[in-house]
Amino acid sequence: MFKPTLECLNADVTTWEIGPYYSALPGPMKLKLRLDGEIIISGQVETGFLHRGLEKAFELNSWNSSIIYADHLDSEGAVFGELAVCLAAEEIAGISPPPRAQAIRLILSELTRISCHLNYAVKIGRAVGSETFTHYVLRDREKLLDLFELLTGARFSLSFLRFGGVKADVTEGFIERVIETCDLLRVRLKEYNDLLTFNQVFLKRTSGVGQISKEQVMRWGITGPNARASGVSFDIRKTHPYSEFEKVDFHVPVSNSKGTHGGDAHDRFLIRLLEIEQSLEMLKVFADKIPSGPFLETKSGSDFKVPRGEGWIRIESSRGFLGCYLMSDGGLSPSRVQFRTPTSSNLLVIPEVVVGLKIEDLPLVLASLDLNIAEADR
Amino acid sequence: MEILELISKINAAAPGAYLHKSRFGGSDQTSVWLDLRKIRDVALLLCNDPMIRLDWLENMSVAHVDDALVVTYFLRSWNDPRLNLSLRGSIVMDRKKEQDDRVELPSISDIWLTATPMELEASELFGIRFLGGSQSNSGSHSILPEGWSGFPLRKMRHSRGNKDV
Amino acid sequence: MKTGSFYLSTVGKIFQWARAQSLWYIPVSGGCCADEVMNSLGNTYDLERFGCIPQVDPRQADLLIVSGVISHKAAPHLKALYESMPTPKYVLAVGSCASCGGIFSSELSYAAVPGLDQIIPVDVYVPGCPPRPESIMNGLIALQDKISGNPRAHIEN
Amino acid sequence: MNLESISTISWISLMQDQLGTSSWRIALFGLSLIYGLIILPTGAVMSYLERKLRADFHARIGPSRAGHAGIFQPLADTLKLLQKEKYSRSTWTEMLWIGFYTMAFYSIVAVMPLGSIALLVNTDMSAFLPFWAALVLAFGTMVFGLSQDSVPGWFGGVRVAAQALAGAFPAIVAILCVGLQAGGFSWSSMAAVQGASPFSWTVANPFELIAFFAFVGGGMILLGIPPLDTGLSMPDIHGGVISSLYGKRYSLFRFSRFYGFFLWSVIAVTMFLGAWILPFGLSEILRLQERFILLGSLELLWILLKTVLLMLVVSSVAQVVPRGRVDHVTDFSWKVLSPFSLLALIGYTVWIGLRTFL
Repeated sequence: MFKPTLECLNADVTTWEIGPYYSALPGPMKLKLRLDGEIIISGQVETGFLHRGLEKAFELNSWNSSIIYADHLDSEGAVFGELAVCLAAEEIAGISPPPRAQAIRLILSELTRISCHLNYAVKIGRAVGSETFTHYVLRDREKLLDLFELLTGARFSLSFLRFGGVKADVTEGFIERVIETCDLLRVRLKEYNDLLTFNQVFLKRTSGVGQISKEQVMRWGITGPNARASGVSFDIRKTHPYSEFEKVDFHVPVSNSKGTHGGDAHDRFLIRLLEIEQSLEMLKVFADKIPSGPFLETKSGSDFKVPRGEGWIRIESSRGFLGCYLMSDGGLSPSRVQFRTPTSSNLLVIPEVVVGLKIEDLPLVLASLDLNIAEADR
Repeated sequence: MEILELISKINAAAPGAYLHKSRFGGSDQTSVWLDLRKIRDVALLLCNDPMIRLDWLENMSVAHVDDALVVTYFLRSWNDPRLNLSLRGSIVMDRKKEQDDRVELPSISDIWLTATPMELEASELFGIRFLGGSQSNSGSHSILPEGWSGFPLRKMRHSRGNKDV
Repeated sequence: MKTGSFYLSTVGKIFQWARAQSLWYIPVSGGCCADEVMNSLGNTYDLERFGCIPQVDPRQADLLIVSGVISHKAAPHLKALYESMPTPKYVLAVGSCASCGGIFSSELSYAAVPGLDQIIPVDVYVPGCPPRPESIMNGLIALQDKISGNPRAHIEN
Repeated sequence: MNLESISTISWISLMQDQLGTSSWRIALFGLSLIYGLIILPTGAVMSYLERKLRADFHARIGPSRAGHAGIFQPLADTLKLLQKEKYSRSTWTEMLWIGFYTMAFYSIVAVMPLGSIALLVNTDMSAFLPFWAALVLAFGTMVFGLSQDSVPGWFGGVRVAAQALAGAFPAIVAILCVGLQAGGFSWSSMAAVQGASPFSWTVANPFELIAFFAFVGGGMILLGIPPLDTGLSMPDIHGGVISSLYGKRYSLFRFSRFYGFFLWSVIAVTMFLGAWILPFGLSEILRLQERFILLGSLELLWILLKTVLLMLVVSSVAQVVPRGRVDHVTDFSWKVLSPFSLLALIGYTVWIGLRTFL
């Protein structure tokens, strides 16, 4: 196995523009490639095909609806958007959610992380053409979606968090189901490893492909599992704990593979499986110890207002550092909401990471970066 | 590094750039208000000074408040992830001018590379022309549909639905 | 005359049946409904029971499943994608955003197209935000009924 | 078991004696019969079985609405593809490619081993003819891909050709191994050295076992059977050359993919897995009783059964192994399959030498 080098085939240089709807791409975006034979010598990204005017929509709606719009920031991990907006509004208004609400938020956030990482595994399985794996993961993801449904009544757009707490208390039997699912997933993780992670063909396809160095991580501000796969240990849950993450004992898996293979597609895949495992540990310990008490500070009506002020909140979404800048002028709707999404920095590295790749590896590398175009375009 | 020491360094590197400092919102983060015309000098200092090395621009947000655009740069250091600072400044817009008139701001996307998409967005949605920026001056749209005029995130008559805000 | 009516009655029905039972689709993703389209493909819901196989190239697809928001910028590309599919072709609009704009309707969003039917003809709309896989399957069965001329397709709710 | 006892009785001469018509008419009739009654239905059944098998691997149901348990799903797919309207003018390269395909199909069926009775042509180089056809097809696909004015077409075509070259070598060496054993390359002589019991099949010999794996692996690479179908890989190049095919041409392409796979498996069964020889000595009994039609049909069913089983086993590989990259696939062929096939050839030569002289 060797690092893909920029071989010079001296073939005619071709330009190939793919997108916005192309199966190699993780979502609607355009990629302008220059090819030398089968090898990519440069690539440029154009996004904006999914720009929905989300940030403007916040400003046109009431405070309560902003939770619904926050769902649509990142549809797979709806909770992260909600959590960011809620934390920012709570910081401005000085509301502190009761401990029970914090615990429910934490559980929901970790469940969402697992669900997003499973979705990532599905994308990887698709990119390497391993359909069986894809279906097994989809089956297990249904278990998590069932949990969301049990707790919130919805599978994707949860709109469950409220300013100062959560919408409802945990449903009867929810905690037991969470622990049950955790046990199941632990078994499944081993199955995934048998089926794909350490499969020789998969190793050959992924190791040494699409490497991101530590310097690139720092230069482009890549965060989350992608950064940790390159050996940069940065996790908002540790540096800026929110929602009582400081009270939970967990460690953040960081890839320690050195040498020629550091930060490749396989590392990025593996680190997500490790994170799933870590989240399972966390849930298993934490789910039993939900403090009793109220789950919502005060019920906020349609005339809910946040006092004048601004807040900047960082949370660790499944893809990395999700920031939310919220400004309120004391009116009925937010004055300005702006998100700093992990995908928009991940997109920046594409022109560098695709250089020297064979076009067969392009879907795999793009999938391994875990891009969510909806989140980047907003 | 103490904040006062930092300010004195800023004053030495870019005289007149520093305006005042304040708390950011309700948090314990310091924000330094700057004259945005000199942001490049400050940025070069903060990014490259070995004692400071705020080398990661984690976010750049623009907000339209009253008749000014408030630009906030959230900075952070990779070496010490707990070290962070926000730089702020405002650009006053001329009310008498046309609403699709662009305002100008020096680009810092060559100093903090992460600023590239943020500047692109700000230039299209807020109508800020970034001087010296790589891609935002062409005038063609990459987020908004072709033939769009006006800047949707400014608080003016903006949208196709003609809704006043 | 006789052959014509024979064609219309029997052979035509067989052809209609074949079209309805083999809807190879190309999913156009965007937003949350894309996840549910993917889940409906998974083994819990299994769209292949209805003869649906996901395709990647529009030339081999019969059905365009559009899920999620379409921005003004993407609209011409979507139209081009639709036009590169050979007839007979069908369109399924999944989710409120694709059906009518949903929470990104024209008053609330400056960038989203309020409804897929502004760009291309739509055969079946699936409501929901996002719709559950069951309702996506329901929409698919409705489309099959529509193609095979099942009277159930014309019942007004 | 001596060669004379099961020498083939060509059904053409049999029919000619009974009907008294010219032989080419019977041959044409026979070809259409083989196509319409054997290959097409097998294709449909195989496609159905493969989809069901895949669904079973995925823990789902698979096609279940078209007919009972979805048995008519392949029919529905084909009928739907035939209804697709044309929207672009066909180019001469496309026509040339279709010509290539059709020619290759109809010429190979003549040498297809479907039983001792149904053997149309039984030359001493039968085993090599499918090779030529496969290589010519790959070459045609490459030219067709290169003539398409698109990146997927180019790379799809080139990958198909690269794989065909890489896969042909181990497969041809594997054929040589069998030829060594049989003393010839006609289907009948290959069948003649085998018996009904698995222990008397060619594959029972350890060197021939290696040759068998080299043959199947080489064939998968040559023909691009998943998971080694890099030339037709979907995510990156939208299926290569097929990205410009639709409707009738796409159905032709799908059929040709099945046909190549089927032919390869029939050959593998004939060479390695006991050919068409019926179990329990039925072949002998029926031949002595001169019930040739019953013998022919039983042999046909038996070889089809073995072929379909082999195809299902081979296609299940794709369910557990991810798709390889084209350089990995050709590497595998040149660096693993080729040495092993050569090892089998040399080993078997030594084996024969020892058996002869000691």
